[in-house]
Amino acid sequence: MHSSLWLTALLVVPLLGMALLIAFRKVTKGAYIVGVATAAVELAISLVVLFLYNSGIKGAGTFDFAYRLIVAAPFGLAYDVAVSGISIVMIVLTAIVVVVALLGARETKHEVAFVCWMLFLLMATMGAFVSHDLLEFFLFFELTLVPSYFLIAQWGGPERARAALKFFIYTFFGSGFLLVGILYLGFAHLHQAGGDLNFSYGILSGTSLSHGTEVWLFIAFAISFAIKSPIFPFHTWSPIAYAEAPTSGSMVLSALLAKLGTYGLLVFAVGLFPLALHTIQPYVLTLAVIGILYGSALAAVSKDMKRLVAYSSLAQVGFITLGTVTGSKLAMVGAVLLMFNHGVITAAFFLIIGYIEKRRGSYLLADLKGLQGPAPVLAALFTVVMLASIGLPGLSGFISEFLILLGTFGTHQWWGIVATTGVLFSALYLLWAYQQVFQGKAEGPNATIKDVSGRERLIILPLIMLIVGLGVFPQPLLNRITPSVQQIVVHVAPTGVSK
Amino acid sequence: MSIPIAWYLVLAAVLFGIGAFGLLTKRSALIMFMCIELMLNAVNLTFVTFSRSFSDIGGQVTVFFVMVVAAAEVTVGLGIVVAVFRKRASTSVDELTELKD
Amino acid sequence: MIAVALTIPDVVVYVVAALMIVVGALGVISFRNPVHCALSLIMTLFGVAIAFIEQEAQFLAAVEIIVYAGAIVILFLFVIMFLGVDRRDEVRVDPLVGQRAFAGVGVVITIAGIIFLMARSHWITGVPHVATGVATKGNNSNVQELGRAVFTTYLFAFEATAALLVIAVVGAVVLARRERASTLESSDA
Amino acid sequence: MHQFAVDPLYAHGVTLAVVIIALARVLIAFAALMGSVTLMIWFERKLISDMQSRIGPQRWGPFGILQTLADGIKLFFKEDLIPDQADRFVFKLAPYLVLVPALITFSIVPIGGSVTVAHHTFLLQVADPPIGILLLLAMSGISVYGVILAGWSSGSKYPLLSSVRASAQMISYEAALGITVVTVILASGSLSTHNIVVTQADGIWHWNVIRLGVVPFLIFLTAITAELGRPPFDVVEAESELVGGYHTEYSSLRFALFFLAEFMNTITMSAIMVTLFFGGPAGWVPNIPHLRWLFPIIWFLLKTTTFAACYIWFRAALPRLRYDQLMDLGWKKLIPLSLGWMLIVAGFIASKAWGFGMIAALLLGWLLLDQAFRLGQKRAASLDSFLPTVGERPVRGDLFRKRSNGEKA
Amino acid sequence: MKLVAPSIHYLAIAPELALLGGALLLLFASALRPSRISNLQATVVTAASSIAVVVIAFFQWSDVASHGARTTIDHAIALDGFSIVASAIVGVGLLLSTLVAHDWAKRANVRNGEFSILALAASSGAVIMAQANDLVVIFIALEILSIGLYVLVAFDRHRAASSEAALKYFLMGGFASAVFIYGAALVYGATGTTNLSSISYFLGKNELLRPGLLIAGGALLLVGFSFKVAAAPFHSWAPDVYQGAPSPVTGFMASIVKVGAFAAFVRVLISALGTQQDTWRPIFWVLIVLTTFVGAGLALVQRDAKRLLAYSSINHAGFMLLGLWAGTVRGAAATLYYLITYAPLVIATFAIVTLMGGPNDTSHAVESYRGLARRQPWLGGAFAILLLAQAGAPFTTGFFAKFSVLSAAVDAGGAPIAIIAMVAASIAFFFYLRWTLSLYAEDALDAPRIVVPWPTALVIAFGVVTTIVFGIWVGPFADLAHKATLLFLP
Repeated sequence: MHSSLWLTALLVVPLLGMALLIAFRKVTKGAYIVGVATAAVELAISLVVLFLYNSGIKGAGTFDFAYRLIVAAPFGLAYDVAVSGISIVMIVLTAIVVVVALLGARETKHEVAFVCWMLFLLMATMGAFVSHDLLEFFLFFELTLVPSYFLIAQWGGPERARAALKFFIYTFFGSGFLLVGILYLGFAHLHQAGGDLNFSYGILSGTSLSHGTEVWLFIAFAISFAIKSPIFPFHTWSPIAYAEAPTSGSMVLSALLAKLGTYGLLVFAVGLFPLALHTIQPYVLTLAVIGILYGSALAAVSKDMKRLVAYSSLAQVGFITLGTVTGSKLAMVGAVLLMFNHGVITAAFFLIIGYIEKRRGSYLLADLKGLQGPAPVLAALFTVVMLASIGLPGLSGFISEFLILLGTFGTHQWWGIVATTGVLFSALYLLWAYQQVFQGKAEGPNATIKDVSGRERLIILPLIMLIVGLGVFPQPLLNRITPSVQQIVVHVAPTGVSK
Repeated sequence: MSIPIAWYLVLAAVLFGIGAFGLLTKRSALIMFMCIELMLNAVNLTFVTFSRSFSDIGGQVTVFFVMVVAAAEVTVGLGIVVAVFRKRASTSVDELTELKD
Repeated sequence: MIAVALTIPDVVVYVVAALMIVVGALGVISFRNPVHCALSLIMTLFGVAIAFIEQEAQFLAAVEIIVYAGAIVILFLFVIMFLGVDRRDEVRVDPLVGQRAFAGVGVVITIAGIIFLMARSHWITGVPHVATGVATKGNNSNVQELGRAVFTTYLFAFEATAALLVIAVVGAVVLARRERASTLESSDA
Repeated sequence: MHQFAVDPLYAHGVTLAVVIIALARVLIAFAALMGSVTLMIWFERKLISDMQSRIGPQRWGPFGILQTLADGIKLFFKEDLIPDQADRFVFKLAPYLVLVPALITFSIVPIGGSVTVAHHTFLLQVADPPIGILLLLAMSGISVYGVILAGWSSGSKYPLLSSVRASAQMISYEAALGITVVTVILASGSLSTHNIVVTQADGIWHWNVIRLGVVPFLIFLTAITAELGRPPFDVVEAESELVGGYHTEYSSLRFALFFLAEFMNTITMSAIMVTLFFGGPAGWVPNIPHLRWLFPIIWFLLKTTTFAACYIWFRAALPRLRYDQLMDLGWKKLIPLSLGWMLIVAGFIASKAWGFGMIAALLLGWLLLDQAFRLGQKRAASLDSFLPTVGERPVRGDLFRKRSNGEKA
Repeated sequence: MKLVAPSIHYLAIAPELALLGGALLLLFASALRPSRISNLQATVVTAASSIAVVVIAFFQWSDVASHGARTTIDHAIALDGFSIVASAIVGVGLLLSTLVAHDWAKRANVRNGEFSILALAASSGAVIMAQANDLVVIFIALEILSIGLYVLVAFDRHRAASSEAALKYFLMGGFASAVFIYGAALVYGATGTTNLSSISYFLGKNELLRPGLLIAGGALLLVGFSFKVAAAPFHSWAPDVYQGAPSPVTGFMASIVKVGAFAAFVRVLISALGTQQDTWRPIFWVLIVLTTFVGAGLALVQRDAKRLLAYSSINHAGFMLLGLWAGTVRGAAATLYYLITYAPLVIATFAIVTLMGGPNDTSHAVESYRGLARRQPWLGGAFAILLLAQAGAPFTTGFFAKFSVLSAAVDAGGAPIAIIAMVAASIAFFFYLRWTLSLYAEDALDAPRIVVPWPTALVIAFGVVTTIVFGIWVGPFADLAHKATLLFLP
């Protein structure tokens, strides 16, 4: 067991960064430096946590760094942090993405405020991932909305107001269900066990509920997470939000906030109501598969790159969902891994789109042509990321999708078969997009664009390294993920075919 | 025991209803105000009726308080009417339209 | 409920009181001239006073006339005449519900509902109550019992009316006083 | 404490005889009242002309005593005019609203002691309701309506002004009146007029006027005069300001009714005053068989006539108050005074110590109040500027600008 | 005839005595001082009285903690944890409001004396409502509170809107009072008493086979209360009145009325009519749905800041009703917690609105807030935080207020209504966010600077700090509300 101070530090460091920012808001470039520095420190801490996690205990899936402090007994509110193998991965992802976003997608307009909101978002997301208490998780989960809203609404594109509204209303609407579900669960436990109101994950997972109740609660949780993820058919906010958000906003939305949804689905919905899964499974699986196909189809016809990535994210989230609810351990591990990988890939995607947008002032497919001539490195970067997203063996996307499909075939063959076609689709639309944007003869402004600068290369380098590295050697992550997933799978026993 | 209490209760209810109807439909502040008095009188009648059938003085005491409240309300209410009228007198607008959606 | 032998005088008194009350109330809401409304209101008040006397609440009947007819309606008339609203445009406000019919139906349903509910519970379900312990006695003057209740069971309410009256008086003064310039403007003769 | 009795008439159930007696009481009382009104009018005219060194009515009857009758007949045959602008219904209603309360109020006045006729003993008073004297307050409240409505319904300016004055005046004085009545009730321990009289029966020292200190009586006298709208509080019908006041537009019989009601009220209020403060029919009764019942009546009549004369005297002697003086007197003097006196009386009834404590407290209170009134007056006088128009806010800058412009000019 | 006066526990009525004492002191002083009392003096007296209320609350608390809850003056008023906390909130609310009003009076060149007197007396009405254990006392207290407010609403005689608002408020308030007391009359007929403890006793002892009268009476009481707390569909007065009233009064009204009315509401429903829960719950269900949605929905389309906040307060009222719907100890505690946190929040919000209104208290367009946070980062930032707290953003007291009522509702088996309320909250959240965003707009940088006098600054700071600090350190208030309700009169 390690000290929970590490996790607390994860929450405090961004706040300190914000305080510093506000204190030195007059200093030129201060915001940028402080922001990046804070995020870097955060990344460092998260890496420390990653390496310390259950160190010395081989293959342990238990929670580490646990600490619980009751804040308000009547509300059952507690500061309760702990990380599992699943959340540790997400924490690292969060830190990485935010560092890259701050570095690579800098907003010079009101930079202090921008960096503040980014750090705030970092804090909120971290908080959600380190929470070991449902209520606390919800608090942070909700809290992410506020900075995201402001990021979209203030630094977004021309339609930012509508995008922000749509994003906000949808997700907040969903979280209502989550809150009520959490409360219901908490009170169900209270009425069973007596004592004080308690929303601790560990304690609530021991609540025995009737099957019907579990199903309803699962649905309530799932709706909320589905909206956040977004899973078809709750995705309608996402294309416009991704498209209108600033580059960094899109990165954070798709790489982090979406993962909050899938993470919640896995850990809270499936983890707490394993028995309901049995009933719900077919529907969710179907939705996931529809999401994969639908996302791919829409990605194929989308007219701008951001929407394209947004729809491809929908498809990817479909995969994650598929892996999450099959009940197979392999698929679940794959799902968690895909969460990480998709986060990295999609962040890289948006970063590249950001580079293009910065040069061309547009990310419409129609405006772009033949970029590989003037900007070969850019094209190469895009290619790597694209191939990872398609699932080329040797790159990170492959191993995770492979695990998911493998697991799914074991338990739900037909869904697996249909989902597999999604992989083909993704190859189709991504290559098509590559063709449109990078190939052909560059004319007009397209012909004169500059290639990525050294600094920009440096910024995207970690992401590329991760894509390549994890494609080859995913073991460090898998070692941590697998035991924790095992803990969940145990409960899903009736249908779970643990392989 | 003379008149059944039901008669009085129905009478009071009807009076209350007439008052409420007037308050909801009349457009003159003063008459709306009188309608409030009608309603309060219906209440008084109800209290007295129950008080009689319980042989409990409490209901009558309450009526007493209701009257005090009515008097206080009238004092302030008419003050407000006068204040409004002072503002409005010069403009001869027959509707209060300052506050609208 | 026990069948009650009604005496003719009682019924006559009741009918007279009821007619006065209802006709007066209808007058209040149907006359256009506020003075006529006020007169109708007085008729209702007298009807209520008669009903009070019929129910052995003579003291309240007197207070009803003194307070309502003697002070409240006079104030109304005073304001009506003071402002001249009977001859000129009225002080108006938007009614709560624009539609007359809607309000009518709503009120009728509500009142019918209340009467129905009362009838269903046979008009009264409470029991002579022990908390006050003071009961009206025969047809004697009940002023003493009233006074006793005011100073025992209802002492706090009684004292609270003091606050009520103070605030009403201060309020009326604040509202009615003419605007005066404060020190700054007063130098500007 | 005295044993309070209800009217013995109804003690043995209601029979035909009882009903007849009750009716007879009503008829006789009101007939007598009507008759005395004609006398009262004559009395007033005669007395006032004496005071003013005039002769007064003399043509009809001995000493002109039938003059009122003649005037009445004349008015009766005059044309009944209703102004075009008048609100006809209210215009016709108003005179009765003045008259009826006067009659009703009289019904609670005990004229004499108890009398036995045909084995039925009864009180010489039309009714002795348990709420007794509250009826006075109620009716004095109602009688205002006649005045207000008469003025308003005439559809004419001066009567309307008179109405507004009347309503304000009567409300103002009703408070003091009511509080004084409460003082009397405190001393008597009953609302019933009969009982109030009974408690004063044991000689002149028990009369309320003495027992309560003279102050409540004086307040009552003042307040009741104002309620009546008689001089010196007759701003309601101040001829020099309002033509004829509320009844300017009335003529013929309706005018006569107002006239009648005013004098009837005067008599009734004199009688009430006697009842409340001067022991009503109490007085020395010689032991003459079969006629013992007569003396209380005589005492009562004597006392009442004295007060009636008093009113006439006021009219001759006192100048009319200005309206603001009238309001001042009502609100700033009579109400605090009556309230304070009531508390003192209550204090003494509770215990002597309370009483003296109350006096001390009230003295202090009076000093403070007086100081407050003075300050208020001073402030009102020193405020030389009012806001220019209603509804516009004077902004500091504006005022300065205005002034500087003025200076330039 | 011997009259035995009821025993009086003076500590129980000390808060209202302090408030009324302050009012009388000002009244006498203004009559007896040669020069009028200055605004400062009036404010100091008001502040002292309100602080006294809070201090008294501490003594009362220790008294109740050691001797238990009780009633006094022939059961007319109750001294229990709930009433103590409620009156302490009133004290704090009055203190904050009077500071805001002080600056406003100075700016608008208004004499503060009567304002303070009326505010003190109205607050005493709210305190009595919180303590009242008898329908008649509630009625009278309600009137004390309302009459004070009618006049306060009409206080700004420079604006026609002010007196218009007062007239509307008065007519609706009078209607509400009449309905309320008619309900009390019917309850009296149904139970033979108006005393809440006795009603509870009666209903506990007797199963009413024909509860029609009680239902009718209870329903009317409910309607009366709904008017006072501005629950839809009885809310129609609120926007007009909020808009027309002088801004400091609006803040005062939004906090104090809610405290008084809800405290009495809780006592009537849970203490007296607790046995009839099955009857009134469905009505509440409808009421809550309407209130939360009307509040949230209509606020979206408002152009006037005060109107918007009026609808927002309607929305909040819907949430407070949710705690009542639960009708449990947890529900009462939740409503109390909501009131504790809402009062400083809303007063601070209106403090800023007052400042923004300018010297004439007229510029209240939502538009005029554009770019506020850019022009004046501290003021704008504070307002942003307050708005977010009203919206119920996590880690503000606003969130836990909503959380507490929702949890109470869920606890009492009301998951559906909780979800519905959350949907309304999401709509509400949006308009707060939109407003907050407009504070950071860049196209309105040339508006005049708002001067923030220090008393108002203090109020705003208090509001912001309590919102944030107790939004993170949730324990104290949550425990307080919980304990207070456990000390509720049985």
